[in-house]
Amino acid sequence: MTMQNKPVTSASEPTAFKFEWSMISRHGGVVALIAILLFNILITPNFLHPQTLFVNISQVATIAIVAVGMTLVIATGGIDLSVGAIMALSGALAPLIFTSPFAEANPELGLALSIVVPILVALACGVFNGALVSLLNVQPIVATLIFFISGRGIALVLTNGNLQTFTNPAFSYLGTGKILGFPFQGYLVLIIAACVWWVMAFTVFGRQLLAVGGNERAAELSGVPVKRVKIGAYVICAGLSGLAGLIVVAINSASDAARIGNLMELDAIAAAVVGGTLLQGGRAPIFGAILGAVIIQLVKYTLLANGVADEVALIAKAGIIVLAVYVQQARKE
Amino acid sequence: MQHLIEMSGIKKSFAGVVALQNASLHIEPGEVHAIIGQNGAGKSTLIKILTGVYRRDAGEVKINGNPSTVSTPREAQDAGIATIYQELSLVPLRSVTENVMMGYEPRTRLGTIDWKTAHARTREILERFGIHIDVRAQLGSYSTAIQQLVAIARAVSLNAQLVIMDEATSSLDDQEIEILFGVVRELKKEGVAVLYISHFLDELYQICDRVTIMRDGQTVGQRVIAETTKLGLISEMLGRDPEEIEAAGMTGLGGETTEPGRPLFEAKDISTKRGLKSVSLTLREGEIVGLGGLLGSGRTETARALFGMDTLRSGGIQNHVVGGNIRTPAEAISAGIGFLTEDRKREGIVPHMSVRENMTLALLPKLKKMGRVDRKRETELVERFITSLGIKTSGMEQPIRELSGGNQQKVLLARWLALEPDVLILDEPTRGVDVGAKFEIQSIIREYVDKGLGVVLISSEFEELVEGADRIIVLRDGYSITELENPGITEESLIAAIAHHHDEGARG
Amino acid sequence: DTPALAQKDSYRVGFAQMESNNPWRIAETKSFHDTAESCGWDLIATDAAGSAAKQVADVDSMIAQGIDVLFLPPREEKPLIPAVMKAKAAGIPTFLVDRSVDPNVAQAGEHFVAFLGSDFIEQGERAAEWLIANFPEDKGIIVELEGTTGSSPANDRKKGFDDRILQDDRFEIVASQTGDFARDLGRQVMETLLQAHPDVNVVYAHNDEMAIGAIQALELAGRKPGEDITIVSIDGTRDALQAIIDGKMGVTVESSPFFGPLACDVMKKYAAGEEIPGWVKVEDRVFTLDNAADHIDEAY
Amino acid sequence: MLDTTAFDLRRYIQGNNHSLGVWITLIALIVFGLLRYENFGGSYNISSFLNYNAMFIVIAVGMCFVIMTGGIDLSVGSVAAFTSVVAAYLSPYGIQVALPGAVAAGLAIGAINAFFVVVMRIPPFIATLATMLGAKGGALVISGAQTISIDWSSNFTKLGLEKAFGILPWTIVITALVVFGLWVLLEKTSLGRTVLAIGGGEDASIMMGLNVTRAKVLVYVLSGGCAGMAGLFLASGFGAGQPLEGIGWELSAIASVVVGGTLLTGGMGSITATVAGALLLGLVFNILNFENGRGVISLSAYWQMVIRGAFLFVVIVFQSRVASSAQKGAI
Ligand SMILES: Nc1ncnc2c1ncn2[C@@H]1O[C@H](COP(=O)(O)OP(=O)(O)OP(=O)(O)O)[C@@H](O)[C@H]1O
Ligand SMILES: Nc1ncnc2c1ncn2[C@@H]1O[C@H](COP(=O)(O)OP(=O)(O)OP(=O)(O)O)[C@@H](O)[C@H]1O
Ligand SMILES: [Mg+2]
Ligand SMILES: [Mg+2]
Repeated sequence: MTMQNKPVTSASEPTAFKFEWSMISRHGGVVALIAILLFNILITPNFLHPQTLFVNISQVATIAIVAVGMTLVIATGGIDLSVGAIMALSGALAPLIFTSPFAEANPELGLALSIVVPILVALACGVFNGALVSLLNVQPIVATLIFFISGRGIALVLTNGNLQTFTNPAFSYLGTGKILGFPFQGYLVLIIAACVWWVMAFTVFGRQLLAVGGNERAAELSGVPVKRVKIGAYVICAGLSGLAGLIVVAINSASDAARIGNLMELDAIAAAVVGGTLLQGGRAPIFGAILGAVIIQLVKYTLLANGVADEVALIAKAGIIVLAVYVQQARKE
Repeated sequence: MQHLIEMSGIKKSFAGVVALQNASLHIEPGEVHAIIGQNGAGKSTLIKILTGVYRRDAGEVKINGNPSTVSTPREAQDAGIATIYQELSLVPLRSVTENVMMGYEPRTRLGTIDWKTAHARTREILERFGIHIDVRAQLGSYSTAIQQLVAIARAVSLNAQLVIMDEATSSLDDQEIEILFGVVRELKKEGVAVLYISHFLDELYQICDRVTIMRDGQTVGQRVIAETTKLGLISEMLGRDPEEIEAAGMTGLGGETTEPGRPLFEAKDISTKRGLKSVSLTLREGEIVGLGGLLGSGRTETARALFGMDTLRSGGIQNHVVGGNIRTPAEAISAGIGFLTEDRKREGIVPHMSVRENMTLALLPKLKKMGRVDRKRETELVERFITSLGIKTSGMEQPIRELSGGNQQKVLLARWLALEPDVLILDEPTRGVDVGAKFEIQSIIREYVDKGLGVVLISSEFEELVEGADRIIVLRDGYSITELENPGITEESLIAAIAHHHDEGARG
Repeated sequence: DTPALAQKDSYRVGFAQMESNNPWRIAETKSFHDTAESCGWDLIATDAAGSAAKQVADVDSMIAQGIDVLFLPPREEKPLIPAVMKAKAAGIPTFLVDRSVDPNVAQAGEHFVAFLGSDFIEQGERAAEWLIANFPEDKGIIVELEGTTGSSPANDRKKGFDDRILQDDRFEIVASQTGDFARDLGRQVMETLLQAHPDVNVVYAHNDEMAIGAIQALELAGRKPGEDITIVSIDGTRDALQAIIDGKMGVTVESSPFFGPLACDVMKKYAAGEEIPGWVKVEDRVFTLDNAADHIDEAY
Repeated sequence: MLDTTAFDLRRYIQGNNHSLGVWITLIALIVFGLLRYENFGGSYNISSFLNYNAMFIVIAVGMCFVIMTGGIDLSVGSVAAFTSVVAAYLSPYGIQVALPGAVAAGLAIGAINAFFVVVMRIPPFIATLATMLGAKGGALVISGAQTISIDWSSNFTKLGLEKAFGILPWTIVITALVVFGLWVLLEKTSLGRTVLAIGGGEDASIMMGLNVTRAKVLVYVLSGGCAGMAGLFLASGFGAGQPLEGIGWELSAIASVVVGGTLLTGGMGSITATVAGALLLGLVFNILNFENGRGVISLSAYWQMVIRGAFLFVVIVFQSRVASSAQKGAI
């Protein structure tokens, strides 16, 4: 419909064509998901095997968790490029802590610390990002670019650039544990999504966050603590990234600060947007973000499992992102 | 005679909501034509269809007798239609010159922009409106009124056959309006037609030839203005009996001057970085204090300072309701102060959010129940205000951006009334509001004032100020220069007070 | 006719590392730093963060600072040629380390002194040869985990292995996908490919990190690496040797990062006027169950 | 009454101080380098520094145009990689073919971006993210995942490796011309003004009758063309078509633009300050290399990352302070 449309953004143009589209576009994400599933069932060998579900759940978890945080940041009208670096930082810290002599002496306390401390550090990074954005008025892309560059550097300095490998079954449960046959991370994602959704739908904080994204000045003049709300969004996003970093390390039984969370920011942003988040802010479809993450994961899986060469896969992925967002766009007005 | 513009049978709906169902409009060359109608009647939508911002669902548009091919604002301009849209369509970040000249910049021989000529020409155009400003400065650094004048100047400078002004006078005070009317008369003399949309019926009698009346998306009449009465226009516009309306009176702000109660706050010699020099002002329970003055005299600045948006440089505000000073809007709100901004679009509404969410935005801390929003109380409250303020909406979940300007204003007013504040600062509360709704809004304010609310009222409409305010503080150039007291203020005396001091200032 | 090098106690030496995002590179840089003092080097080490263009710029800034000798592990064969040419033009002898440049344009003894390193193609071939000799079953279904797409070790290790292994018709490569030389990606790719090709019984990884990731994926899926699946890899890291000792991995072909001492040695000889061969070949060992335990302590 | 003086200095500064910070920092850093390191101001260092950074300058000014409309172009790095491969394939025919060829390839990808953004109305961030992946994949496909040799015998390498009139590398001369041309486009043509207006308010620009579609198409195509030019420099100055290059270039370009005081939300921006921003960010690398050469401390690559981030932090904060000290009033 937009093909021959003139450059009018505020106008909505209900035409016959759009009407037919509305069914599909209202649920663009779901339609895309079903299409990919159908394709896989027909083409990909052994797709209906339970192990496939298992593999996909465990792989999607980190993207999904970060995407939820990213959705909140985007809802305030911001963006967070530092998620990958924060993952690396928290991922580097955990083994440093539980392989330290202190933790070896007190295994339980060590284990607890190795989860709590990295997440606290991640939260602190979020405070830094949020403070830059809200107190110093630095533009979010650039504010988070600072940690994007140096966060990973800090992680590498801490570990001297070394790969840290370890055997610690209790810690690895984060990444490899199973409940009722499904990966532990899968449950974690659902719990996090449900909590954040609840916060956004029912709490004052959620409402204020959306107001800040929708019209910051109006929010401020209505007494919304804009700065605090924004910092809150970055802190949550950073905390979730920290958790995702721990999960990656737990699955691999190794922490490679140079690699953890590489390019995660792009996946997370794409997931959020495919899930219906508007980059201008003011909207936070949490389950949409999960859906977006699942779609992105399935695209990856499909291309890999069918032996599509990496370079061609890149092109295919590009096409699918464009298509998925295009279908989403149609429903916007 | 050939019609300049001929629109008939226009239909338009937005995502199922009907905005226009059978609208028509006929404009003759060189006439000044008005459209009136309640908020949401479809006036702006009709002209946006004419200028190609929206596409019509059905109907016919002819320009000079030929079917119109206009499908973008640019094509409308090329077809000789210059428009000042209701929500100012300017680019605040760019300079005044750019905003006036954009798209029609003078060129040098090399084909590049000739900035010198551009600035000079802009200065010249603005001078016609009595504005002498630095044309290189960012437009956004000037007040809404100046921006509105710049928009008008731009439109007028385009050499059109038809200039459309959608509520162009909403931010202007009498003096500017006079200048504008002068320009309109000049245009008329040059054979340029003007389409004039306004909620100020008095204005229509001064300059318009004919008027088109719209109600609920339909054109319900077209009159020669000289042959109508104000009451007749209103009754046609509202679709109600003339007697009924007459009984209600024209402004709703006036009331008995009651004994003012205890003092709410006292501001002494306050000044801010933004240009406030020395303003003193007290407010007591149950009174309306008006701020009078010309554009840029510092009325909005005073409001900002009282609401904690600008930090005080000197002087102090003593708040008698709560102690302590106010540094942020949030603190002001919790101290019982509300502020209805004059810039609805930029500082008021959160466009994507629903009427409900917009209305309760400031109230959220009070609706909090263990971190959660108390949805039951919220819904009740919103329902109550929608009914009591007569807000025209398809439901409380409708996004506020889909409401007409006047209805948005009512939602914002409800945002503050719901807080049950002690002090309410109203900056142009009835701007862009139709006569019916204006009366309602004014009555509501009066009702709250009678119950003890203290109001600081800023209005460019002297009538509103004179009838409504118990006292008027007259401001000039950031100083409060005199105070008038009701009863006894007339529009003439107010104008005299402002002008007297102004003239004195200009000479001195 | 490469620039001569005077015999001095102390040299200003440039080492333009290409990236530091994997243990191998880190070990290599460390090896140069460790050698610096004993060899009398005043070492300027830069890091190009994976960009060939930046590596050229880094070399430029070293030339501007007036180095005596340049050690350069060129990130890519062709893009680093300008760096070699500029160094020569500035009268600085260059030694290429661990990778070489395009021999059609720049030759040892002409544009640079020598290439110190092993042969990536050969590493792939040796991995294939071990597999051919030691694979017990009749049919080898291979999944190949490639390095970073387009990088020269990935291209060469693939070429060497694929060409050699396909000469034996017991073997078939059913899938070959990039794991970007990283453990995490190696694991994810293996998880996925295992679903699509459950009958796979050989994994060839272009480096040990991906091999370890693959082992984790296999174990998570309930497979027994080392028993029903043979793992073949390249590098010789500590984790890989441990995996070999644990019986999870079959072989890893060494690709040593410890170039510092060799570099010092060759440079000294060159300064003394000795003839240096165009390719100072590093002999890579092959680690299997037979010798892994002996070498694990020296691994990085 | 409405008289606010003809020329108000305060307002003038408000409108123009956005790039003050970057110039101050740039000069400070140059002085620091000159005082601290010998050979820092030597002609070899200056010309090789500019030669390397020419790519980033060209990309950054293209990016600046996109950002001024409120958009963003994440694809520039991949596009440069792609066009470097194109240029390498065309190098046997000489610079007269390779230059237009590479730039045309960049323009074409820019046109794809424009199509996504303007016609399909996909948010720029996502549209160009997709092209970034696509162009990278395309570069790998057409190159067969190999670096592509250039023809050393044609005049192609003159561009990147030889000096114009024996003084400055050709790349720098061309870059200067491109920057000047774009500066004229922005400051002196109504198309340039439209670009700024769009960023300041797209709806308003449409209603003012500006040709918003044309301007938006222009900026994406232009940015693609600039990236194409950078790819050409990459191939000729660094000896090959390199499908793997360009990673992270978009972020440094964005950083250059922002450090130069341009608002990411659009509506305001400066070409010259963007160039200064690009030079500033490049200078950090150069200085870190020289610092390592002093041999007092050897900064590991990791410390360099930390320092670069910290430096960006300082510059951004400084810049935002300078800009806001006069700007505050408008918020
Ligand atoms: N973009 C839009 N999307 C949805 N509904 C709209 C849109 N624009 C206008 N409407 C609806 O169309 C109707 C007519 O609105 P319009 O703005 O034309 O009224 P108006 O007569 O100009 O009112 P006012 O005097 O308040 O400016 C209103 O009910 C409004 O809610
Ligand atoms: N948002 C703003 N940014 C910068 N300067 C402003 C802003 N708003 C107003 N000013 C300036 O402050 C001075 C006082 O303007 P103010 O808006 O208080 O006047 P006012 O009497 O309220 O007029 P109005 O009727 O336009 O509201 C004017 O010089 C004006 O240009
Ligand atoms: Mg209207
Ligand atoms: Mg005002």
